[in-house]
Amino acid sequence: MQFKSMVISNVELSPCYFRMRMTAPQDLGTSLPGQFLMLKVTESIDPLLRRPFGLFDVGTFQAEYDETPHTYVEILYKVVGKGTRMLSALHHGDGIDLLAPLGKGFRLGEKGEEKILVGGGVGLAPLYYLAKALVAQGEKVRLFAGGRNRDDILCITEFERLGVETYVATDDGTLGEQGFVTEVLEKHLGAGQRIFACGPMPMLGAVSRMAEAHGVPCQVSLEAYMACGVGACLGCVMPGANHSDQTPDYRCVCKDGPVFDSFELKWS
Amino acid sequence: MQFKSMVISNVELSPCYFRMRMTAPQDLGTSLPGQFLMLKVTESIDPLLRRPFGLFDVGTFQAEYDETPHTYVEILYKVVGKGTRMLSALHHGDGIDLLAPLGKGFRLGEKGEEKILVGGGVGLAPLYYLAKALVAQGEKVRLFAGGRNRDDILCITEFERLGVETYVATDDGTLGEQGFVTEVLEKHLGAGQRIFACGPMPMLGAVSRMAEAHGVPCQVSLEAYMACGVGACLGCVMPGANHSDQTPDYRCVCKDGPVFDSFELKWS
Amino acid sequence: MHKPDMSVEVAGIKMRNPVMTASGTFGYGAEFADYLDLESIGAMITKGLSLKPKAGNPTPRIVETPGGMLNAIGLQNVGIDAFIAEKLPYLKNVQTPVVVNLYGNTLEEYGEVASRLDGLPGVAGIEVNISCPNVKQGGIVFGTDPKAAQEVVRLVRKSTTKPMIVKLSPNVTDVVSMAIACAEAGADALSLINTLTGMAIDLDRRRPILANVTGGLSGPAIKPVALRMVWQVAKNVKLPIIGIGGIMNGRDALEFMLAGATAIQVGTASFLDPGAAQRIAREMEQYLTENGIESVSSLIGALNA
Amino acid sequence: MHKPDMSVEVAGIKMRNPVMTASGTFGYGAEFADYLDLESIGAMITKGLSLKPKAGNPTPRIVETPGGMLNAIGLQNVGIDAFIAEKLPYLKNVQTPVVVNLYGNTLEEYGEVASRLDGLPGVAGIEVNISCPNVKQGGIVFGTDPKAAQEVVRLVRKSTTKPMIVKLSPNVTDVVSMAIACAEAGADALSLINTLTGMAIDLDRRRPILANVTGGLSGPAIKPVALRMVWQVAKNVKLPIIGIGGIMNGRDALEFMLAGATAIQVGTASFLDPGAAQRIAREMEQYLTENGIESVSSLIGALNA
Ligand SMILES: Cc1cc2nc3c(=O)[nH]c(=O)nc-3n(C[C@H](O)[C@H](O)[C@H](O)COP(=O)(O)OP(=O)(O)OC[C@H]3O[C@@H](n4cnc5c(N)ncnc54)[C@H](O)[C@@H]3O)c2cc1C
Ligand SMILES: Cc1cc2nc3c(=O)[nH]c(=O)nc-3n(C[C@H](O)[C@H](O)[C@H](O)COP(=O)(O)OP(=O)(O)OC[C@H]3O[C@@H](n4cnc5c(N)ncnc54)[C@H](O)[C@@H]3O)c2cc1C
Ligand SMILES: Cc1cc2nc3c(=O)[nH]c(=O)nc-3n(C[C@H](O)[C@H](O)[C@H](O)COP(=O)(O)O)c2cc1C
Ligand SMILES: Cc1cc2nc3c(=O)[nH]c(=O)nc-3n(C[C@H](O)[C@H](O)[C@H](O)COP(=O)(O)O)c2cc1C
Ligand code: FES
Ligand code: FES
Repeated sequence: MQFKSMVISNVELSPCYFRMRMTAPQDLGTSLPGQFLMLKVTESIDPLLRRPFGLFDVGTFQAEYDETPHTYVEILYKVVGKGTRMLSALHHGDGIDLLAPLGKGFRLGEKGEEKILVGGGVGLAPLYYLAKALVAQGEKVRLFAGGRNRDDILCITEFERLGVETYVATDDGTLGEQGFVTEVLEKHLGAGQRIFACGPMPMLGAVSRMAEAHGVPCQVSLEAYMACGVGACLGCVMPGANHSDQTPDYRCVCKDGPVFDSFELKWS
Repeated sequence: MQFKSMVISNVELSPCYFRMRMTAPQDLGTSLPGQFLMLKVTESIDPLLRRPFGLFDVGTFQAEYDETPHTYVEILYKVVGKGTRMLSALHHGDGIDLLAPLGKGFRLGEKGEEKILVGGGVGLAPLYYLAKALVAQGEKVRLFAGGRNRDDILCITEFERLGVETYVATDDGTLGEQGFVTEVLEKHLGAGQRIFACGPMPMLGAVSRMAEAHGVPCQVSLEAYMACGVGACLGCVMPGANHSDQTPDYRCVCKDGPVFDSFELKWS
Repeated sequence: MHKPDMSVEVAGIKMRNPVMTASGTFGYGAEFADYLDLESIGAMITKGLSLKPKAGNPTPRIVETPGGMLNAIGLQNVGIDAFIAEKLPYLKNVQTPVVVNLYGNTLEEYGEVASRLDGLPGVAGIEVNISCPNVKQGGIVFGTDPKAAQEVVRLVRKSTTKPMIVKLSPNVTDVVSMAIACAEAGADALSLINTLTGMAIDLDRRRPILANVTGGLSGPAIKPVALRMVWQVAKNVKLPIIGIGGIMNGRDALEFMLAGATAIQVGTASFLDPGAAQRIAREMEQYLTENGIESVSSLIGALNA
Repeated sequence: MHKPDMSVEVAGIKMRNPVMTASGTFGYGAEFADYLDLESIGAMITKGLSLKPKAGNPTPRIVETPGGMLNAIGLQNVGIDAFIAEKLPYLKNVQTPVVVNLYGNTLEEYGEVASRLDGLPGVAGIEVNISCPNVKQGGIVFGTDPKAAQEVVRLVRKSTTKPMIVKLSPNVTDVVSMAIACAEAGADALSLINTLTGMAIDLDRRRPILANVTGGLSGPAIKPVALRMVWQVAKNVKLPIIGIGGIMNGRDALEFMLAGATAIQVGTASFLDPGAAQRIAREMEQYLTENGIESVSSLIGALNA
């Protein structure tokens, strides 16, 4: 759905990373982990297109002025360009136009499996809402978080407060183990697990190969340049596993995804 | 000169009319009445061009944190489109890029003449700074202010506090006399006067014809669509008195004006 | 005042208002059903259709530019069989005319797609895309050469009894002669403009951003070019014109009508606001009401220039 | 790291950096002296000059559009005598090459203006505007037809020994064949793009906003079209290219160089920021420094595409 939302808070968590809470209609309460929203940073034509962000959290809060709980959505974002820079300048009370929830979320999988979350950089964002849902379902959850340095590692405490076991790796070793998060992950892979990964494409490719090697089912959440967010423009497609020029098989990240079973996709 | 300024205040005076005060370098203190500034409402490309505004006031203020006086410039503006709408949303502390002072101002004329200011709508804006200068020089000043209705008549008290005698006319008679300000003006025209007029073109044309008929020298301040404000783009020109296609004589409103002797121009 | 008359007719297609959705920006309609009332707009134009399913270009396919966007979708589409089987049934239930945008990878294919659509219930008309700048084998040649365009239009004319709109490319020296050529070859209406060919570069990686290198520019940035072309064509060609290019709101839409358009299409705006087409129709009506204008068709070509 | 080498040379004109100011957007230089150091930029191009003074079009002559602006100045200029008497002496004192943009209202006039400038000290080169879309008698025909362009360029070639840059119009189907035609006729360099023809309408008054009805679109909106054309021409023509169109900052400028430009021109940006040309040169240098690139010329055409 499309709605006008109001910024509740917009806080810098670490250099260039912000967490923003916005009001939302009650219906958003049933959004699935892995779904995303698209927001128009300004009414002006600069920047023109909406910007997509995964749902970092969805919940309710009590306003001062009445008794009924109000719904909020949160995103965790990194300032990388013009749109996110303008976003980071928004304050409590600013209006913003949202489309949400968009896309297909993570399927939570079977009860009793160990749930392995793998997040690279800001790819961590959608995993928090996922972890909450999994924990609420009584699952054992482990998080593997990677980044270039400690500034890229966010909200680990929040995960831990949910009871999630966390593993951290940074390229420069400034937090957790030094190296790729996939190296740490590999040591802990085994039967009875299910992977949920979000992060840069090379990381997702590595995770999905690793998952296949270990016979562990794996869902990945992708990013792509998007215009419409609703499956209409065909701008955001990714080749499916059997795609070739002769037998075209493109999937819309916005509508068929952003979450895919790793075997659905063609990994180059 | 070009400089970064900070909004000090931005107040709505009457529906759609705002008065905005901005910091300025000390040099701006010597700006002439009738000169103008151009401001970039936002760093973004929407709106793209700078917007021109007459100097409503220039002065100094004392900041809390130090002893030296700081210079400010003020504009009085009407919200008419996208740029002015965005301008009206600026707050104390917002940054803004300015070019000022631009153009040629009013020449104050001989001592002892009666100075007649004629302002139509927001054309009043540059006349306040002019009135201050004239009064400081010890001149007798009268102001004729016209508008469609009372909401268009602004800052009359400010003029009166300077000791200016004021006459008001509105099309609908909701303030002052009913009718055109030029009708009121005509009754008071005579020898020994000098006119300074700013407002819509038809009003300026009427005033300049009247001035000519009464043998009263008259300066008019014009508006024109502008891109550069420095005489480079040739976008803002007005035909001079002897202009024809064969003997082209265009004047730049931004550089040769915005103030012209009424006889310099071609009135259609 | 009573409600203004918003209806217009283009090449026999009766519309409740002049707002159509532009091909490639509105999917097959259903994608937007959650965001607006499909029965509030004048007509829907579907994504460009070819005989066979088409993969389109590799990604990235879109990129934002100042006041606009580039796309190089490469005319990905489900092909005519899947369209008839999977998309058309849904559209038939919507009480809004559906215009099918089509193209061929070869001259003959244009004819074949058109014949397949001829007589098909639920298709109010066709829009022939001779102007897509993305596909090397495809539209580009037809869309920038009057003779080649005439060939296509004549062939399609023979292949269909449906109202035929021909969509013009702006990437030409002389859009009027293209328009005249298409008119002579039997077009019932002209729509313009398609996208301007453009390019964007990733400085740090020293690569074009689009996998296809170049793409089609759309959005507010192109509006002045579109308005100019609509005005030029309207002055010189008798056919009804559908104005396209950077229309974001009701005022934009009405400007195109003043310039000579009988109807307009909303493209990129639907990405920024999925309810744009309905909103624009409402804003147009509001403008008419506020200004005491009784019928929107009285504005067509009403520019004093 | 030591400072990167920012110098480039176009058709024998040596510049301290690749930033030139675009014709018609920088007056005769002096207008901007308060806002930047005229000796910090690569070269200055003056307002389009004709034989006789020219009145230009009635007003309004400019209007803002989404991400851009339209102008229909109509080539108002002081004429060659006044230029030599009043403007050139000032420019000669500035240690920055001055390129004179010129046009003719007739074919012969092109030749005459060029001969008058030939041998004139203080004029580093000429830029021939065959592309101005505003003047009915003027550039438009020459700029959109390869044969007509060749005639102009040949004639000017005969009339001058100065470096000759030919400035191309984007309002053509095939900019590459225009470029080839001008190259064959003796151009030393090509600059592109001039403005795209566009139009803006005042809905309430039902009139075109520009007195001239149509005007030339410039600014960020046109950047993708300009980049595409520079890239196409660079691939197909050996001459040095000067990239123009919507350049607002150092990154934009460097993108044009990757696409194949040896130098660039800053136009509309100087209206938004009168110090733009100097700032852009500084930003380019900064980028090189930060990325350890030793010379700006190493980026020319360095796009991987
Ligand atoms: C489904 C999905 C979920 C996402 N979730 C998050 C999140 O939770 N937190 C977060 O920080 N980022 C997330 N991203 C990435 C985020 O959308 C981009 O960082 C953002 O759009 C950049 O905008 P910008 O204007 O700052 O950058 P610019 O580079 O100026 O943007 C230019 C254009 O490129 C697009 N673009 C640039 N980078 C990306 C990217 N990585 N992915 C998609 N489009 C991009 C922009 O949307 C815009 O259209 C997500 C992307 C997708 C597709
Ligand atoms: C020398 C000069 C002094 C001025 N002084 C004042 C003043 O003191 N107070 C005040 O309220 N207004 C003044 N104006 C008019 C003011 O510049 C316009 O109202 C303003 O630019 C409108 O911008 P917008 O974005 O709100 O309107 P839009 O209509 O959205 O603007 C579109 C374009 O048209 C231009 N434009 C629109 N109206 C005018 C106009 N009347 N004059 C010039 N350009 C226009 C804009 O600058 C912009 O480029 C002055 C104009 C000039 C030339
Ligand atoms: C993502 C995208 C896909 C498009 N696909 C098609 C198409 O398949 N066929 C066609 O004729 N035009 C296509 N177009 C062009 C639009 O229909 C329209 O002519 C153009 O976008 C200009 O209008 P706008 O500025 O309102 O977007 C496409 C445009 C976009 C942005
Ligand atoms: C107000 C204005 C006047 C111009 N006058 C000329 C001119 O006299 N001769 C010319 O060759 N180009 C002229 N141009 C075109 C510019 O030199 C440049 O090619 C165009 O504006 C695109 O660059 P930009 O997007 O950086 O502005 C003019 C442009 C503008 C905006
Ligand atoms: S973003 Fe338009 S189809 Fe996915
Ligand atoms: S605004 Fe550019 S010359 Fe006056």
